[in-house]
Amino acid sequence: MDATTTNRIMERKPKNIFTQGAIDPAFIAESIAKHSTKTDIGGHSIFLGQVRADVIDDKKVAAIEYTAYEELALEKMHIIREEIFSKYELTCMHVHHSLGKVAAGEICLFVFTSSAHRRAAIDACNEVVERIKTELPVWGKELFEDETHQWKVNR
Amino acid sequence: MDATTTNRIMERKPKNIFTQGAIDPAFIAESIAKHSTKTDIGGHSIFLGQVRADVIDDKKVAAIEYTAYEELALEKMHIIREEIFSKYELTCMHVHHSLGKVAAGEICLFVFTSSAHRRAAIDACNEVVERIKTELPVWGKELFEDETHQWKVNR
Amino acid sequence: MITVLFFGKLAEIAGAKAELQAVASTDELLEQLRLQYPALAAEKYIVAVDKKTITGNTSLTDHCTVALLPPFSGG
Amino acid sequence: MITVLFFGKLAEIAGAKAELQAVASTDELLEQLRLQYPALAAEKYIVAVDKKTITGNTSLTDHCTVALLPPFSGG
Repeated sequence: MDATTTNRIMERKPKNIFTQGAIDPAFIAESIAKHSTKTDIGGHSIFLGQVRADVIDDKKVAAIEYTAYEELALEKMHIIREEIFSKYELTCMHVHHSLGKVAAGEICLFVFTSSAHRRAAIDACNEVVERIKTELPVWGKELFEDETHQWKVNR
Repeated sequence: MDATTTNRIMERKPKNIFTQGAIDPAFIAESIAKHSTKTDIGGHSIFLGQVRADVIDDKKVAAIEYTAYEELALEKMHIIREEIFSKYELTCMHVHHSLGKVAAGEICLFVFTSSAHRRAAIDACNEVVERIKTELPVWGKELFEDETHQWKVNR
Repeated sequence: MITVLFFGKLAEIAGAKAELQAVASTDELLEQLRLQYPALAAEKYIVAVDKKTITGNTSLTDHCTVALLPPFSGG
Repeated sequence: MITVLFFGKLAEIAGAKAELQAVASTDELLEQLRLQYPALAAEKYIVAVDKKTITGNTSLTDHCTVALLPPFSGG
């Protein structure tokens, strides 16, 4: 990234991606419906992360509690966004990540990309998900049903 | 595919994938919400096809009208489904395709795959979308605003 | 009697459905159709007999359904 | 004064936030923290100074914010 691009990024305020608690499927529907006015879009790609009730040593995960270094995460997400837009011909991109407690079966991550032709949306969505998992300072604490916990490790 | 597999497929009745008119975002939300009881799911991948208002020779596409050789399409989709399930570790897979008129900006295709770990859902979703476009006997007629039309060509 | 189904652009040329008597093979059937609907000659399509796509000439029996399928454009 | 932020499992060991006086570098800061919280020695983390991750020893000035970040596990 050259200095001009960096300056442009730093001038704009990073968009918030964090939401308290689980992401509601109704919110996802609203997001999709809003795109019906953008008639240059031909394909949407969506990834949803859902909290798994993993069983570890006979104890079942009841929820994950997310925390983040928010300012750093938003700055980092802003850079990822700019890089994705310069790499893929996207119409738009939306990212939402939960903070706080999300119960097993609920949605904790919502990545949504749109483009004229499907390939760009699909490839961009995949790349954003991978980068979110490896580059954003966010931590998941797996809360077991017996109120003990362990820290989540991303594969 | 061996004879036993083929027999098993042919015995079961193919699931309907066709729906009259556009796919409602509220229906997509319901589909997502239904999966909250399946707590072995860690990731969902969704592809949505949206009708583009392409401009061809100064005429704008107002809608696409879909027709299909339904019985053959459902049999073919059933085989695709079985092959995808034997190739990827999926928890579930849902496909919905519009028939009849779908206006520009509306959703005409909804592919939804879920798995414990994201890779399977994402890869399966991509493959299903590609196979739907090349293997299902479905035709789109692009209706222009001036009531002329042309037959859609998939790239 | 053989039922013939036309899809997509082909249905604009020949209608959605036709019924033909006494045709012994797909080659014979396609020849008859091209005579009746000359515009078919310019079109690309594959042929399915009883929902199985065929690649060469195929013999037809009574009650067969033959479908003419132009390039797919779903999704 | 230097502000130190701890995240994830590290916050369980050292609390979310600490304030230290008169530390000239990150090496010095980390040494002080390990003395105060011996459990930190067993943990993996990277260090960010004023929201920039660092790889080697970095000098600190007054009002710096240093963050200790264990492996990320979002999504």
